[in-house]
Amino acid sequence: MKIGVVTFPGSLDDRDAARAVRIAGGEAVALWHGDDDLHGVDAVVLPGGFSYGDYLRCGAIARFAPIMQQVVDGARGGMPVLGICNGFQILCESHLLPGALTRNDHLHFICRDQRLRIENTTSAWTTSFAAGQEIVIPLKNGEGGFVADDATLDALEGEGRVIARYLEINPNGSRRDIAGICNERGNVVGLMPHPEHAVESLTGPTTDGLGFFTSVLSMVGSSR
Amino acid sequence: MARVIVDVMLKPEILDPQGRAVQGALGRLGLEGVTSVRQGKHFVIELDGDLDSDRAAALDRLAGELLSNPVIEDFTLTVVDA
Amino acid sequence: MARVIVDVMLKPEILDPQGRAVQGALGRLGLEGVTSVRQGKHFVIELDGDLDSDRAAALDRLAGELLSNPVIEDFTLTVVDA
Amino acid sequence: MTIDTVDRAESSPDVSQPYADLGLKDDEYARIHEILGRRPTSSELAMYSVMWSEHCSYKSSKVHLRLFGEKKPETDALLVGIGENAGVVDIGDGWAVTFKVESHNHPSYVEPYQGAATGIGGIVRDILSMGARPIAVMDPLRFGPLDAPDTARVLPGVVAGIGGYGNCLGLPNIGGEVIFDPSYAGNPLVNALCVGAMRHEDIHLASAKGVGNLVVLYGARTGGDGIGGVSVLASETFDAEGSAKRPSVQVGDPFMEKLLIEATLEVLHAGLVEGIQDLGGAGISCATSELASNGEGGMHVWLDRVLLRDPTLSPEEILMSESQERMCAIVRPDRINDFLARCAKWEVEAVVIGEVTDSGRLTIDWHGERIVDVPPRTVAHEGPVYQRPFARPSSQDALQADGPGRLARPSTPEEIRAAVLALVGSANLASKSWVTSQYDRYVLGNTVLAQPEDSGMVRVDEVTGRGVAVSTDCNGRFAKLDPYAGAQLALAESYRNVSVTGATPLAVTNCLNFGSPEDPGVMWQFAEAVRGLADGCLELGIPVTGGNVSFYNQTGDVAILPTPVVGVLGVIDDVTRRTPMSWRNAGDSIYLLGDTRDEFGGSEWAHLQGHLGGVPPRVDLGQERALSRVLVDGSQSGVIRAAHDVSDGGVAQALVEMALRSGTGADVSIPESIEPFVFCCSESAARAIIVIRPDQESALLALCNDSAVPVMRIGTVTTDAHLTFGSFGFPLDELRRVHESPIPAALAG
Ligand SMILES: Nc1ncnc2c1ncn2[C@@H]1O[C@H](COP(=O)(O)OP(=O)(O)O)[C@@H](O)[C@H]1O
Ligand SMILES: [Mg+2]
Repeated sequence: MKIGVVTFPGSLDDRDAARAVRIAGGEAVALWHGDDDLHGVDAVVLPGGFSYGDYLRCGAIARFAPIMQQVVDGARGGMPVLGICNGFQILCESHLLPGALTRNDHLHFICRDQRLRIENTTSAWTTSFAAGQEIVIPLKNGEGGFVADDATLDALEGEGRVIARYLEINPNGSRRDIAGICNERGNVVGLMPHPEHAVESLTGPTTDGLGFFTSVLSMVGSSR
Repeated sequence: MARVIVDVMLKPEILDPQGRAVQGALGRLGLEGVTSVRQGKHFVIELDGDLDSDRAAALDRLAGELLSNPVIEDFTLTVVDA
Repeated sequence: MARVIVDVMLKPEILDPQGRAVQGALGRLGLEGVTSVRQGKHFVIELDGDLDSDRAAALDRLAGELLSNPVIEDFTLTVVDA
Repeated sequence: MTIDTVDRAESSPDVSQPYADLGLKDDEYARIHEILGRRPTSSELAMYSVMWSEHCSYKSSKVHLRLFGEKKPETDALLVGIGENAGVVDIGDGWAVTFKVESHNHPSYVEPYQGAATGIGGIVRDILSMGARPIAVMDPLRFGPLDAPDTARVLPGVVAGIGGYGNCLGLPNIGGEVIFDPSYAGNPLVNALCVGAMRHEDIHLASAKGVGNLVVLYGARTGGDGIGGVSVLASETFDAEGSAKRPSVQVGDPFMEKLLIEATLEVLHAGLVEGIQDLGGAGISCATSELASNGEGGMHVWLDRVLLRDPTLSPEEILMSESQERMCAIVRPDRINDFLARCAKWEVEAVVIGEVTDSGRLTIDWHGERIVDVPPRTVAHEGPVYQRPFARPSSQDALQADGPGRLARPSTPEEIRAAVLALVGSANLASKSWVTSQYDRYVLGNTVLAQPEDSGMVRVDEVTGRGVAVSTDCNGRFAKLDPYAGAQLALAESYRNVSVTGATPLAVTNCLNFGSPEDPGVMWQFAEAVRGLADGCLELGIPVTGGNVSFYNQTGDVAILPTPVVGVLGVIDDVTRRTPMSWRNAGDSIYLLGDTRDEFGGSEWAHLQGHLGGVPPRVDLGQERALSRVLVDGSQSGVIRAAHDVSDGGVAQALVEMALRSGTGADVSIPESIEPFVFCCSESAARAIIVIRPDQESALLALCNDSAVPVMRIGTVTTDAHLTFGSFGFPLDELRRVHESPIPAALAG
């Protein structure tokens, strides 16, 4: 069970995502943005960070990296893809997910332990959770406000594609408190908070983040 | 040499917290009657040689794909010197 | 109603990492001959009533104090509708 | 543009040169003549002026800083000492760490965001240049009063800049300070600390060894940034001239720095680098002269090969430019292609600009003409040294005589309650989460402790759990009342903050922020602080490994509080054994370690009364050492479950912080032997609050007894949301509101 973690210039949480994959029991494979080969991985994580400095718009330049064509093709073919924070932004910019992520409404970067409710337990990355389960994982972003037009939001809700929602506070002005969404098929998930920083009780607020990685491992495993 | 200016703005229906913050600050600093502020990006692009129709078309495409995100933003492109 | 546009750009001698990143991306995406890209801010400000000379002066002052940082940035102010 | 060449300098000895505008004194200019045997070329003048500035040459501080070497304690831990970009300490198992704190005060006042951002960038490159991977940053900050208009301009910009740059580099921010005092209103202090880790064999030094080896400049292109910044910005006050020159503000490019880090670590680990140096103040002038001076002694540079952002730059400007995100490496010719290829992989531009020679001279050509020909040591290491006059100010006696004894003291429970609440909600003691929530503390996945814990702690080795803890501290009011004791109190507090987390203190860095060295009173403060720190480090057995001096921090004639910021680094074998700052289990017992005396000089309480006078708390470093032993042994043996340093605001403040951190309260009883207000708010040093399971009491008493540390049981952890002190108490809700609101309220909008 190999999970690829893509490093773009400016990726920061790539080693953390690889660690999370290992702790969850998978094999992490480092993928380079300039490659046009997924090296046989079963799933891909697009990690957090500031790809290309995010100087233009978060994820806007990374979308055009050679590896992204492979990721897009794989995703269209059903391969599980998880975009965390900057990875979520890249998935939206690549049109694998609807909507966009905008500047936090309070205009500051924010780093906090965030309570979420898991709203969908059928996507490739959320089957380990119980419906309605509440978890706490770190959130850290400057441009995490999820926006989409009302029709898109209604469709996301109606199809059960909101996978997690912010509880207690909405840390960035996201529409309808949305913290993460998935595509129609449920294999592509974008998540603003960082599950890879909640996999060891030593360094994270909880180990609640592990569930995202064990979900995909069980799915990839059972499909074999 | 050609010079092109691209302005990118959030679509009107998208909340613009930066613009709102500026609007508040203008008011506090004594400018009255500001009814709206929107903040966007302003790109000044210089190219060598003339802007032939191929490059103009490429620029237009990239303004919509790279410089702006059509889900939330609109752009205007102005050729200052062809 | 008056509408004023303020464009704020880093002074030419100041490093513009954003512009550089865009320049690199334009090149990789097939637009040739881009010699420079500078990225700045574009404000669209709407005011009620007419833009009398007092308010125009206040706007000009605030463009230099609030909207831009004169240590590193220049601005241009254009009145679209007075 | 005519170029001032060495030939021209020889043939036109009488040309008048603007050395004074460049900050050189008459005798300094005369010395350059003497060294060269002719007038300098304009490029040479540029190099000397910038390298002989206060900022680069330490000309006013050198005679004092020597004490750190002379009084260095015996230690095997120091692998690289003072004098390199940063000192390196052995932390065991083949691991080494390097850490250093630097100031970016003046640039951050002019342009808060970029000034602070480039401050982070600069210190990270210093750490990188030792061969280490940067693993964490910290930011000791000082501003004018929270309600001063300029604080609302400077503080948010500084914080956004530190976050913007550090977050984009992927370095967790694990601590720092945010302190408010009127003396910083016109001159905020922005200090930045970075820690890096490496294997012993990866240590690299800044020296150009091996004749024929190549000098590579890589990273960002060179632009007109900060030209004259070193000499004008750092050695005079910022409103002096300056603006007529090129912009002295530099803009940082954190993305480029991130690429520079990855590319640098890759070429270092591939064994492609003989010597390496970052480019900071004084840019190419500094890097080439220091590398040459530390190595073979000779170097030749083709300056026209430097990649430029602005093609109009003159050679003098290229030599002085402080463009950020650049590094210089010495590479063997047979490895250069590999080196360049790895830079290209990371999209980092690199160019060979010179080679190592055995000429004993640094020679620089510009399009085939010789524009510099100097002995590099005279530029880099043999600059002027001043024994500036210093004298204890005549006002010092009156200051010390005016003790806090004359202030009206709270005595009833209601009065003491109000005093504690005022402290909890004061700018200096309030929650700093408005600041720290703008920093990423999670990235890299190794952060074990971060704010609001007493020190930041990161895991270095994921397999063994070996890690380091770092704290920075300074109470400038203590240093004002007595700079010798104040520096020692800063050291003691930082040492204690590391110890409470269960780490063993190992090494010290410092950033000495003072007013003008030309003021004998300030120079006295400086000399006393250095002496206090050197003596203190000797007594605690931990060496100073490096640091930074920032002078000319003043508004008009008024200097800032003397602010010797001290950073202590400690090591912990297994980070899973760390001691957290607060309790978790109801029924646990709370103890106070150390003696509490009636000490309010320079205290936070006196500060809130608008008073600064008297003498600071007594320093007893033997007692600090004993306390540290109890804290570290108690952590390792599992006796201590939580520990928190007692300092600003005293015992009550410390308990409030513990209760808010845990979310549950405690019942504390004020011992009969102590005046209640003194128990609650005195700032006696060498104290900590610890928490143990009740059945561990005899083990704790034995530990304290062995080290002769006074110990007193003061309370019990409860399950309810109240913190009580016998006759008065607080609901935690109220404490939280009072503690958390001041900074957001002041900076809203
Ligand atoms: N206050 C100080 N205490 C100890 N060492 C210091 C102090 N100030 C400067 N140094 C040391 O002097 C040397 C030169 O400092 P500096 O010029 O700031 O280095 P760099 O140019 O690499 O930043 C360094 O080794 C630094 O650690
Ligand atoms: Mg250095």
